[in-house]
Amino acid sequence: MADIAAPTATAAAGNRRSSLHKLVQRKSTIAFLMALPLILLIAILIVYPAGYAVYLAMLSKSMTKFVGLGTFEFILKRQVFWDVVYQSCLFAISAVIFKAIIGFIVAHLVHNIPLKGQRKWRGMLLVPWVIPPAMSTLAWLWLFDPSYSAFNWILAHFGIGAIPWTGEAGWARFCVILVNIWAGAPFFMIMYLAALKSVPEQLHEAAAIDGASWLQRIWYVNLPMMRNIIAITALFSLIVTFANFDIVRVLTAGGPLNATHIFGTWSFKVGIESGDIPQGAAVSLFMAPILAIAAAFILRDISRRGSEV
Amino acid sequence: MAQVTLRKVVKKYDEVMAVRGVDLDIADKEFIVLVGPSGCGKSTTLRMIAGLEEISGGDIAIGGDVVNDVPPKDRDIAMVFQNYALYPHMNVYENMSFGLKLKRTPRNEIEQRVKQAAQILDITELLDRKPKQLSGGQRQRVAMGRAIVRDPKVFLFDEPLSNLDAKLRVQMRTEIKKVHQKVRTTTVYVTHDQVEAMTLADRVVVMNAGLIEQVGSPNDLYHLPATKFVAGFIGSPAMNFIPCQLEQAAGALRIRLNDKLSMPVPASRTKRYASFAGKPDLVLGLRPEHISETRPHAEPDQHDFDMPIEVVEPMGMETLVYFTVNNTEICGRVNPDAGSAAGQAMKLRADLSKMHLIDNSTGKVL
Amino acid sequence: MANAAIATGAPSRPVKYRSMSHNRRWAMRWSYFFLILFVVFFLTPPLYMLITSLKSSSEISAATNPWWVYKPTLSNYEELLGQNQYLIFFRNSALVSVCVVIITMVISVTAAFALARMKFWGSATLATGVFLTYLVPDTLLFIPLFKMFAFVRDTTGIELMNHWWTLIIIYPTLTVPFCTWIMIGYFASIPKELDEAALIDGASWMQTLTKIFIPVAIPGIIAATIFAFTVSWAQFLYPLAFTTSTDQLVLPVGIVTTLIKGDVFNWGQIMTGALLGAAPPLIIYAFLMDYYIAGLTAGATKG
Amino acid sequence: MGFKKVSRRRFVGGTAALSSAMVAAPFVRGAYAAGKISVGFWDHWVPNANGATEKLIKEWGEKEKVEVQIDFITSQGNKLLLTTAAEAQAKSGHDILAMNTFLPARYADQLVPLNAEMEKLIADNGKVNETVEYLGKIGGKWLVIPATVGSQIKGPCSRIDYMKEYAKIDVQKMYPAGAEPQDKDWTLDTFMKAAEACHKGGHPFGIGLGTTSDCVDTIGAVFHAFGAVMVNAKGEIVVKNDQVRQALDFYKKLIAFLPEDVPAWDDASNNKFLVSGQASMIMNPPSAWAVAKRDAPKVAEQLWTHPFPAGPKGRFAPFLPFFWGIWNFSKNVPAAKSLLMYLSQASSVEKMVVASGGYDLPSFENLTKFKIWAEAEPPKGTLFSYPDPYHTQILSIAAAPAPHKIAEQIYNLGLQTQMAVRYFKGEALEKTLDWAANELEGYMRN
Repeated sequence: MADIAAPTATAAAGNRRSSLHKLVQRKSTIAFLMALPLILLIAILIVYPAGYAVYLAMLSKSMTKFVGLGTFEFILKRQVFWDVVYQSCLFAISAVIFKAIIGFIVAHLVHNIPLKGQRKWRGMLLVPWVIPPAMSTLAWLWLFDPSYSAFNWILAHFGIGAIPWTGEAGWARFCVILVNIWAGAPFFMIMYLAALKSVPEQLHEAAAIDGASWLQRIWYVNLPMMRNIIAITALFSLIVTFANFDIVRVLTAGGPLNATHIFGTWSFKVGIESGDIPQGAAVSLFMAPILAIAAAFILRDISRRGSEV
Repeated sequence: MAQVTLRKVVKKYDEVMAVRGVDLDIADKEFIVLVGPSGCGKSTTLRMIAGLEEISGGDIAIGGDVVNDVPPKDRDIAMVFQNYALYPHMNVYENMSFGLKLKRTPRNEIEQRVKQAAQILDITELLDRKPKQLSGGQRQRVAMGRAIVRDPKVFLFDEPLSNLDAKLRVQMRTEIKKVHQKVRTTTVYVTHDQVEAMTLADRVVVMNAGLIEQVGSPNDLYHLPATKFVAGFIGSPAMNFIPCQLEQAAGALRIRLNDKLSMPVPASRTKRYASFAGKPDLVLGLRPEHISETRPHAEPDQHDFDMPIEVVEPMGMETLVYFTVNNTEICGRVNPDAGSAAGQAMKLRADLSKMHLIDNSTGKVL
Repeated sequence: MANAAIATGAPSRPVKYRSMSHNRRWAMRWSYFFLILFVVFFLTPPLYMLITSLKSSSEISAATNPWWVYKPTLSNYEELLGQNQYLIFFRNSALVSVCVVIITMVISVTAAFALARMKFWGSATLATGVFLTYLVPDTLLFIPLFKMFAFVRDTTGIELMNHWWTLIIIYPTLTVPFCTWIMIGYFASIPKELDEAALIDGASWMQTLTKIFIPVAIPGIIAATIFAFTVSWAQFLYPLAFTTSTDQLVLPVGIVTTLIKGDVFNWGQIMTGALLGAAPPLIIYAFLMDYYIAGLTAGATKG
Repeated sequence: MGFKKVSRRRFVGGTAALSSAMVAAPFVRGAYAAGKISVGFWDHWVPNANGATEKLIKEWGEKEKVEVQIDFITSQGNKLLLTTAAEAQAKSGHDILAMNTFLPARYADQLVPLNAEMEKLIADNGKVNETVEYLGKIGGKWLVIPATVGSQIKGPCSRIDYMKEYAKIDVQKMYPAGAEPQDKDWTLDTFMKAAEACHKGGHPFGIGLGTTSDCVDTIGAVFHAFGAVMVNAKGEIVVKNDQVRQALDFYKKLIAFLPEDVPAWDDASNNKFLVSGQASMIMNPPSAWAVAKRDAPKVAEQLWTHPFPAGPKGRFAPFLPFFWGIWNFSKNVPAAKSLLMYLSQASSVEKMVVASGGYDLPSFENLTKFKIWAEAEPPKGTLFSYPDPYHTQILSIAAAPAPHKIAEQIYNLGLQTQMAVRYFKGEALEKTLDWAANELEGYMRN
């Protein structure tokens, strides 16, 4: 056999390097081609316009001359901008935390009841996520309406005075966060439920035998097992919440006294409503670094976890 | 002609050498088993033959043609995976016919070949089922069926039995052997289980740390291991390795285990071992079956000695006894009726005619 | 427990232990109790939408009990469904969402397969980076997109402004990254041997994807589909910015811009429109929910 | 928009079936000469008001053999604003677009000058007020033509009964239908007393203090009434002056008599407050009255729209004009100009005013006495004073006479309402002024 193989082998040896290389290359070429639509989509419709936005942010207000970082400098000196930063963080962080907690609790509750009934409950609990937020927020707006508030009507029956839901800074922030939690918690619920279902039952049984209470089982078994999905969902939601536009826009339009303006609405306000497109772009741009820091933390944590397992 | 030839085959992952130069000739119709501990490179070697891994160096030829650059589908091979890798959304028939369909084999031919393979494997009545509805053994058969249907030059098995329970494993082992006898296709079989290797193989290839330790028939490997690794890997319970010295005393060679215990080297070996007298770092290798209870009359090269027994493991047809010499735990196989008991001394007999002397520094059997 | 009783010699059960089934039953009751609380929280606004949609505008203005309909009327529904334009919004939304889902799935499934299984230079970076595209908010992108549309028009003569189908081009930026990520997770959960088996069986990469991976990954694909559909159905800012004519609007924007006029809110009709706008995704969910969970279970949890 | 590039056949076939109005000239060979244009008009909240405009355009289209594509674009959710921004950036879209308040100034570089047209219209229809000139004539050139549709005076809309009961003011007598106003005593002082009385009576005035236009327009008029200027015509920040302090003091006092949540009000809040029967007065064009007429007739019967109270510097009323402008990227400027002239004829204007139920206000002096305002009911004559037939008010816009780019931001960001709320919430007056000065410096950016 060796005698037969050897000549062929030497014959092939000449062009082996290149053809071996070709084979490897062919696979990665195909792979690259398959990923190309994704790459093009990101490059043309996200990266390029984002780069263009950076350029826009460096123009003067009338967009006639290049001012470099002037606009950014200007923004950093504005009190309103820092209010917006504070409010965006407050809004996003508290909303995400509550969404995560509610999602976690509800996912456990649903997981806890017999499989037969889960479908129905899941369906009902998912409704807020399915209704386009621009519309569901209108329902909230109507519920909070100063003249017709259905909540105040109930409160009045308990002898509690009308609450200025969107009229007072504290309440307005509360309302905006509440609506965001309402709209976003079901998504967490469904992601966590999926994660819960992939936690092996034996782990629970083992923990139960080890004497863990239900709370301890959740804490020591479910939480670590769901860690990655919790982190990824939180990151995704943090980004989306931070960049939120619809809810604030419809509910309070940033008021009262700019107390509920966040990045998205504020950049719209200065960029479109007040005709300062470079400033609007610059305000929006500030979102990226803040979120990138959060993303870096969360993603690093995930990859570290991943290598442990 | 479906011989498989490996010449100086090397596989490198970044900095790690998984296979460090393997030379192997596999004859047509031969059943070769690659065996070794996990991480020894046996699976990598198999996957390089299959074309699933690129070859970092050397050549692989199937049927005389170098296939280094040939994609798996053109190598005319079939592979059975450890987890069977059945397509979960296809039924058994579709699973078996998928490869033929891709090759645009005529329909009636596909049907005929699937039926035939199903008959060989006795899975005709399972053809409409989905993999989910099959037991482990049945899945195993389907995976083999999928390989047989393609009528390849070479069968590749990657630990096909390790997901089965002990009983099924034995049963399927025989099944595989039977199938091989029927279809007579060159087979490369990878396992970490030396029993499987011994029972199935025409020749066994023992691999360790990316290199071939020894190639040979099961009997050769058992009786004439070339290295300490092979000696220790083949056979169960494993061979005892006892540190020892070789003494030249009064013209006779003796193996000295400790101050109290020494035994003469069999006459047939004296010449072979003579030059190693006084060499440091020697190890005596003796299989448990060559340490037995003492019997009325001794053959030459059999030596009796007394030992306090520490652990006794009755196995039914035999009993394993464990004791310690030179801080090394040693296992012997005695007759269940020999009256062994833990904590008591026992008279045992070592059959040195079956001994191996190993140079621990090189790992070679001398 | 029985053992404990015997050991202490006491005939009565220690009080602090309750039977397993008893505990279980109470756990269940509490679960249902809290579930009901959450359902009330989650369903109040949609319910209020329904209530309002059944009221006439004079009943709404009368400021009576907001939680009760005294004179239920379907006039809002009749008026809305009788209008041609609502049906046009609906058609546009449906067309946009379906096309976006298809485009999204084609792009993200092939890309996810390449990223999860085939590797090429930079593929690992791309797999992580794809998620980070969400860091770029849409409030930042729409003005540059205006400029790009102008450029496209000037060079090719194709007008992208004020056409509903432009949204089909833009929405994938919102859906593809997350869907790709779900699909990478799902593909990663498929045993590697499966594509090796296909490779040996003679399948090309494309065949492996279409004949093996896609059928096997159906739950993951459905999960991604649902996500993409929901997102594109709900989009607000892009259609607000890119479409103007009534015949080009999609549902959420159509409802907000045609039913709310200046300072005159037509609450009955707005709520009706919102409710009808929410219906299609709700119906889709009802059918595909189980797949969704299954898809996320196998895919997303692999993170 | 696509229709410019799309072939005629496809254009007709593709859009004719759809609701967006598409008016095609009859197929006359050679009729292409006049071409086509597209217009984006403000989407009127009054049912069928769009219809009148549509009909007028159709008449014109038939006469001139021009195909017209009409889009009615709502100002809700800033849709119109966003469309304008989009078209300005993309340099494509409608030929004519409706723009309100400061937009003509913002897009001055991209609009076709219309001096000759405006001169002719002023000659025909009478003078336009200063606010229209301030907003529409940029750098000495008319860039837009005041649109009838959507232009409005946001004067008080009072409850006859509550004003009588609590404030002892008979608004019908003060501003009688069909006769000269008797409004000597209708000053900001009277107004404040009335606000207090009505607040005590449990039916406060509903004046928003958000950042939307209703809120800003009202405070703008009050500022003008005190002569309070924050940035002068030269663009200098002069916010720290006594007139501003007076105006803020006035507002601080007033807010105490308003509902608690007014800082969050938008343009719809005051309407709802009125229609639900809670308000004694709001500052709004007759849209709230029209909704009341439909949904709460009992409330409508008690409503009376009338001029603003006078302040030390005169009787100022907020005027919110809409304009029609022609983009300079329009491919058919002559046709666009012709259409605008047609729509601005007195006969066309009256049709539009009638269709809007009297809501729309022409900007030209001679066009303020159509029958519709005298006849509107209930109660009869409720809208008589709405167009200010006796010209007792100075029509103004908040933030004037500051340079447009600054005024626009004062207006859009609601600087004045923000100041008022800050001051009301207990901030020291000078601190509020410091804050405002700082904000204003930010607006100077260019």
